[in-house]
Amino acid sequence: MRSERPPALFVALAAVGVAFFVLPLVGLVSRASWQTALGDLTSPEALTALRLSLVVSLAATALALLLGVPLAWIYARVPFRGRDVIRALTTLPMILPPVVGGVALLFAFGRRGLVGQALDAMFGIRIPFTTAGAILAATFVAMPFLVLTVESGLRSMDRRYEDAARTLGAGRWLVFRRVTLPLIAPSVFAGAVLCWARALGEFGATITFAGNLPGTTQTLPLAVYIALETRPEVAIMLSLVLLGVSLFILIAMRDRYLRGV
Amino acid sequence: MRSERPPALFVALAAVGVAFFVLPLVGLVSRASWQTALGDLTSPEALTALRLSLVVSLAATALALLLGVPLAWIYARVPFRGRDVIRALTTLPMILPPVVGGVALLFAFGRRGLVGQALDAMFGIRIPFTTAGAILAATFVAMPFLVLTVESGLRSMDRRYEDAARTLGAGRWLVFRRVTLPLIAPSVFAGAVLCWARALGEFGATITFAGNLPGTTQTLPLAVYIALETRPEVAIMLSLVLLGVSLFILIAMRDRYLRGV
Amino acid sequence: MLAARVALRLGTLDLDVTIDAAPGEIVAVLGPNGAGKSTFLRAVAGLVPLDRGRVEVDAVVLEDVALRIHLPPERRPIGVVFQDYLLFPHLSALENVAFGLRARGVAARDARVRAGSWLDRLGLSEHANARPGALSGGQAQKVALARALAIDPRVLLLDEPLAALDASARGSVRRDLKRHLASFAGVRIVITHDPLEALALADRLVILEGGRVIQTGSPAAVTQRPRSRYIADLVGVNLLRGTSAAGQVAVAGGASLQSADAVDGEVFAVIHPRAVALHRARPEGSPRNVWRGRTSALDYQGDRVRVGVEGEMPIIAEVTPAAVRELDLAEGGEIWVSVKATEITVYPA
Amino acid sequence: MLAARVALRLGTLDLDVTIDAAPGEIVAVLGPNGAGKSTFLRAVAGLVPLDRGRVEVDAVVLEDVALRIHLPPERRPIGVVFQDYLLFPHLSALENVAFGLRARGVAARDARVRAGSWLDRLGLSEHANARPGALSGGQAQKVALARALAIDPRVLLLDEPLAALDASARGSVRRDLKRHLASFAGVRIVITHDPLEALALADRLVILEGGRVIQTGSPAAVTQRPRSRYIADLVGVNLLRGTSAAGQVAVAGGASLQSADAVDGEVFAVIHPRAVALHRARPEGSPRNVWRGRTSALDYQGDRVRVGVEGEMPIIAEVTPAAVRELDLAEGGEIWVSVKATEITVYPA
Amino acid sequence: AEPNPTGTPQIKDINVFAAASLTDAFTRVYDEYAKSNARVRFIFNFGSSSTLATQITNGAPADLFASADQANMQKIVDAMLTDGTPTAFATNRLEIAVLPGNPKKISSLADLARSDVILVLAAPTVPAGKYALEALSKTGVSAKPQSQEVDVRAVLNKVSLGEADAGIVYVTDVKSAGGRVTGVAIPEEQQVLARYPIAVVKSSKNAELAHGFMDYVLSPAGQNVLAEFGFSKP
Ligand SMILES: Nc1ncnc2c1ncn2[C@@H]1O[C@H](COP(=O)(O)OP(=O)(O)OP(=O)(O)O)[C@@H](O)[C@H]1O
Ligand SMILES: Nc1ncnc2c1ncn2[C@@H]1O[C@H](COP(=O)(O)OP(=O)(O)OP(=O)(O)O)[C@@H](O)[C@H]1O
Ligand SMILES: [Mg+2]
Ligand SMILES: [Mg+2]
Repeated sequence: MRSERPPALFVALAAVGVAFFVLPLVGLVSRASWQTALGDLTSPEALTALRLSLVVSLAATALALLLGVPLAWIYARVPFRGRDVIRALTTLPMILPPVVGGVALLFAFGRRGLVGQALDAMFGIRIPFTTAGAILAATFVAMPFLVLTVESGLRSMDRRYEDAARTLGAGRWLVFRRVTLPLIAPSVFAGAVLCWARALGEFGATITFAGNLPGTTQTLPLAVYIALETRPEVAIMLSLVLLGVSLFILIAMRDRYLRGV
Repeated sequence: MRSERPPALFVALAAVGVAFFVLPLVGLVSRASWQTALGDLTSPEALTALRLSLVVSLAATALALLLGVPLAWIYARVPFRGRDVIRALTTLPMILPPVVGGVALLFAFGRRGLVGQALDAMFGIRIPFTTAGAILAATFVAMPFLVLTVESGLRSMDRRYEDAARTLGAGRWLVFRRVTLPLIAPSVFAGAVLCWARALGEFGATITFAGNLPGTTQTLPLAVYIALETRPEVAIMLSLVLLGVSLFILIAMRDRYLRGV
Repeated sequence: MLAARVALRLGTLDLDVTIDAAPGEIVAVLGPNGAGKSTFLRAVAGLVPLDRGRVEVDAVVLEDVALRIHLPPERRPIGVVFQDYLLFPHLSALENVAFGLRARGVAARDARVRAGSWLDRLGLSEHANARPGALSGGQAQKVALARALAIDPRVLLLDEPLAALDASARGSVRRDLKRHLASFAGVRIVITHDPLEALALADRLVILEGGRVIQTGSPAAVTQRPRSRYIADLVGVNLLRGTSAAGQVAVAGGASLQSADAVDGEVFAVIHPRAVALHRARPEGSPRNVWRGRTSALDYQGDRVRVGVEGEMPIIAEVTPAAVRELDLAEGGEIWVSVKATEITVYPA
Repeated sequence: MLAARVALRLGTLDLDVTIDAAPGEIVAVLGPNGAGKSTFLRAVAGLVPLDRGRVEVDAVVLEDVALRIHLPPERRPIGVVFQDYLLFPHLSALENVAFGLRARGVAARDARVRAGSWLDRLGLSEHANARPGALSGGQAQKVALARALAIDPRVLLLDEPLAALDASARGSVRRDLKRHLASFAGVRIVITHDPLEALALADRLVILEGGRVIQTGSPAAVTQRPRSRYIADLVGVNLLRGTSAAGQVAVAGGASLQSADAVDGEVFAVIHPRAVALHRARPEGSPRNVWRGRTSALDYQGDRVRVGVEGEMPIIAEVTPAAVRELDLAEGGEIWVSVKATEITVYPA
Repeated sequence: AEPNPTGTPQIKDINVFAAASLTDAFTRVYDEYAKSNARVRFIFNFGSSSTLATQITNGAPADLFASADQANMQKIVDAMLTDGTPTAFATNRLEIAVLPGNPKKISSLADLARSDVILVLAAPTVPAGKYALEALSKTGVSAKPQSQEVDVRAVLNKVSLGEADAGIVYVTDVKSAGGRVTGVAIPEEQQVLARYPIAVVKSSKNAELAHGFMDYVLSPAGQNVLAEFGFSKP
């Protein structure tokens, strides 16, 4: 990549931009009470929340991969009436206030919800207040990141490789597995990481849809929120952990998520 | 674009994916009370919140454009030590729980915050609980969408056009204005729309940092939250308005935000 | 044997092409950009559905619109070498060649052995484990060829097999390609817009323009009797169209030529630039066709110079650099042109 | 006048090239892919900083590493026609041409008038309002040329001006380009890897390989006395390297040739394929150089066939298709080769 | 107040930071108050008491703070941000919120321990949750909630949406929810009283006006309005 001497105006504006983002984070760090940090972070509640957060976010990512990759494939490859509308509908959770998303999830999968009612009546399955509910909530808000990234990867890949594979005798499934997927692997990876990071930070939809029970649905962001009420120093410490994990992901990815997104 | 007959497994998984997103929205719609809808939506409170939401989200988008485009340019063009870290830091708000973001903003720009203290002491400027504060909160969470999209646009544009412009006698600023910006216009547009949509739905950071003052900081999502307590039917109606506006944006953009993102 | 009638519309392209090829034949499909060459190839391979038509290989119908038959690409006995080769970037050369065998259910170990022997045959065993990114253009082309041949197709389709190569590498790769094509027994169809490539590789040429076949025949026949500006330009001859009567050809623009060939009616007339003589003054003697013009362009081509002459009958002449000096040719200068009647080939349009 | 010494490292490229050009001269820089041609052009234009060297135009120093002078591209009196033309896709043809004038502070209306007259001169006034996407390759090239000339540069650099064109369009566009280049008074440097283009356009050739100039001279000198395989291949002649003593050239591989040229020491020997005769049986008579070989490849090129002959002295011969039939040439068959001593050009290496 | 150019008296803005459970009640109190105080405009910032406390300690321009519990008011007191000592202006009582018509036939706190009852409480760190736990322990019932909601409104929503069968909330919440939930009273011996303190914030530029409104809230007129919404006397 060629570098360039940046114009002063740009540097100034960009510096203001960076400061705008970095100062609040510095603020958080400056308010943390490092003396009690170790104790706060290794308390059973914190560890339980951290463990649950990992389980929920990873499961949400897996679910998003399972449902999202086929969805992205259809968006990228199959033109059908109303595709734009459907795609917009499935992108909404990215920008909807998560609390509204949580309420909507209740209306669909809650005990009185459109589907939830049937699930309860027929199988006795209830989703809210379970870890499964937390996973669903996280998937709901995070999956659009994956779908968009994978769709964009599929659109920019050279489809002629798939043609080549077909003339070599590969059926569509084999083509997908052995050619398409390896070729869009960077996008899938980037999408999954973004999705994971978003799921890790999910709060509003989870608390509304799945509730807040330590060990079952109380993920790290919920623990942060609860701690904010009474022990802000713990909340700040937990936030910093969350922040550190996300930051680590974003840095480890470097240009990946950029290329993919 | 070539179309393709989709494999049944893909259709099935994608259908589950779509249902997962669409059912909650159907749930919301099904619980709306259409008889009182008109009254609910044209109440002074709702109109005030809607107007404020538009002002705040548009101002946030403008601010994000002003600071974000130069930032994206620097990320895309100027390699410097720690760029990956800085970029990750400025991307964090995309995945941080917004409430934590709001607290962090208070620590930085609150009256007792790192910068806020100085602002107050020197100029008597106080940001929280003003419309400016709501704008800052929205910018904080929404700007990363713009920066990422514009950076990706800058990286994928053919820089040789800029070379051509320079050999024709254009200085760097003219090149940027007359060549770079027009060429990445689709990305800038897509980024701005995503940013706007995210700002429109912003809740957690706003209520924490800017408070919930009708007419000053109570945007539509905050009004929804407050109404959820006592008048859920109004809350649902307001949510649907928010949802409708976002949906309209996403559909109007069609493939744009895809190409850009 | 391949018998294909391919008719379809795609964007602005309206393609309707019928091509038959006998086993062992090498057919070159030649045409300008956008003529529909690649689309034709994709249709034969099954990658683009036909609107009308039928594709048959060795008496097996692969596609027939009327009968609603459409075999998907993976079930056609057709190997394709794509433009840019399209080697899978995430697989090694060996894995690329083995891909088709694996897709056809050959066991992994077996497929690797057979792929390896294909690479051997093309002299690429050293590069078996290289990723496509690490191969030169010529090597990549050979791997693409091995990959297409490894599935033992009845028909081999090649889309601009030399276009991705550097000019200086093209000659030797073309010679190798020719040798390897010769060792394949089925039908071979080579798509190109380079006449040298077509002439060097093919037994028969099919000229495509605007989605239609406008000429077909042996390389010699096509180059000697071109039926369109496109081919005449490629071959580098002057092509005129006119009406012939009693050895006198009236060409568009009012001028007239004498020819030794006796064909009447609508005709094409071909004059090789070498047969066009240039003179400072009006020439005396045998040439029957003499006219005046103005040089418009001098085009040096190594040991020859092509001179464009404008006037009532625009024509291109080929002379030596020495002649240019002698005649003191300069752009825009006046010049006399003569062509012997026996140097003008006339044939029905 | 242009005097440039450009030395820099970029990735795997180690470029060190000195090129001087007199006003009015057209220099073609010829070389294979990756030789550093485009990088040289970009360095002269100021788009890539030099590691060492100096660029001077009409006695004005544009860049001098030792003196820490580096004029940015926008302040150099240099017009560039880029490969792929790089017309701004969001501006019309007219606005593209006016861009440089506007950037130099010419008022909008004035710039449009002057841009319009440039388009006129190149016969493009009809397309003034067309976006680049709606222009053909040839038209786009002319707009790019107009855009570069409109700023009234002292030096014009063209990077592969014909590479983006279809083979069938290349001939006429090349003739037009030549005419328009002739009307520009400054230094013109044309970068290409197509020898036809170089020969057709340039007064002088500079051959670049691996970042170094390996030969420079008039088109005739370079084609007649190539000093590298690359040029010999491009020109289509046989190039041998050996040691000459008393008219006897010992080439690598042990064989020996007789030549009429008397040069001693390390030499190049050039044999034109046309001068290589093929025979079924050992020929009798005057040719002094006779050896046996095996045909390796037949390459039909319109009315000629290039025949590769392998053996102790590999060589390429050019014969007519009739000769191929007469000699019953087939790949791999045995053949006798003869070359007259007078047909071998020998010159110091 | 300085006269402004148009000559009409300038309107003063008073920022009232009040617990979310006071939303409807305070809005009405203000409506009544405004009838006799046209020169003052009150702007309410409703939110959870802890958020409001965080905002005030971080310098929010609050004039008056009405908290739903003592603990959050204490944060302001500790930060020495109050003008005078906080005064309790209302109390709230607990009630069991159940689905309309009480399909699970819940009649007492003891029923909340039944295995067929889905119970949600507020988190122990928020006042409503703390009081609920106190009430349960007074009764000697060890009920296991399915969720510890972040605030009492979330508890109410879970019940009104039918996700939970029962939750412990304030009487005022049941009242404001209208017919969407049914309240099951908790006997006096098991009750826990929530005291709502109010205080003027020290940095207020309109302390006088803020005190005026505070006095109005404590006056019989104000108390009557609060009672309409289910609050009891302090
Ligand atoms: N998928 C498509 N959608 C729309 N139009 C298409 C499509 N594919 C091809 N075309 C049209 O068909 C024309 C011919 O394309 P094709 O690639 O077959 O030409 P070609 O002869 O191979 O040209 P080239 O020499 O440039 O490869 C194109 O110019 C385009 O207008
Ligand atoms: N920005 C860069 N970074 C790293 N390496 C570069 C860069 N630009 C050029 N190179 C190296 O320089 C070599 C020559 O590039 P250049 O484009 O100058 O060649 P060229 O002679 O113009 O070739 P072509 O005929 O393909 O256009 C490339 O092969 C590459 O290795
Ligand atoms: Mg093609
Ligand atoms: Mg180049």
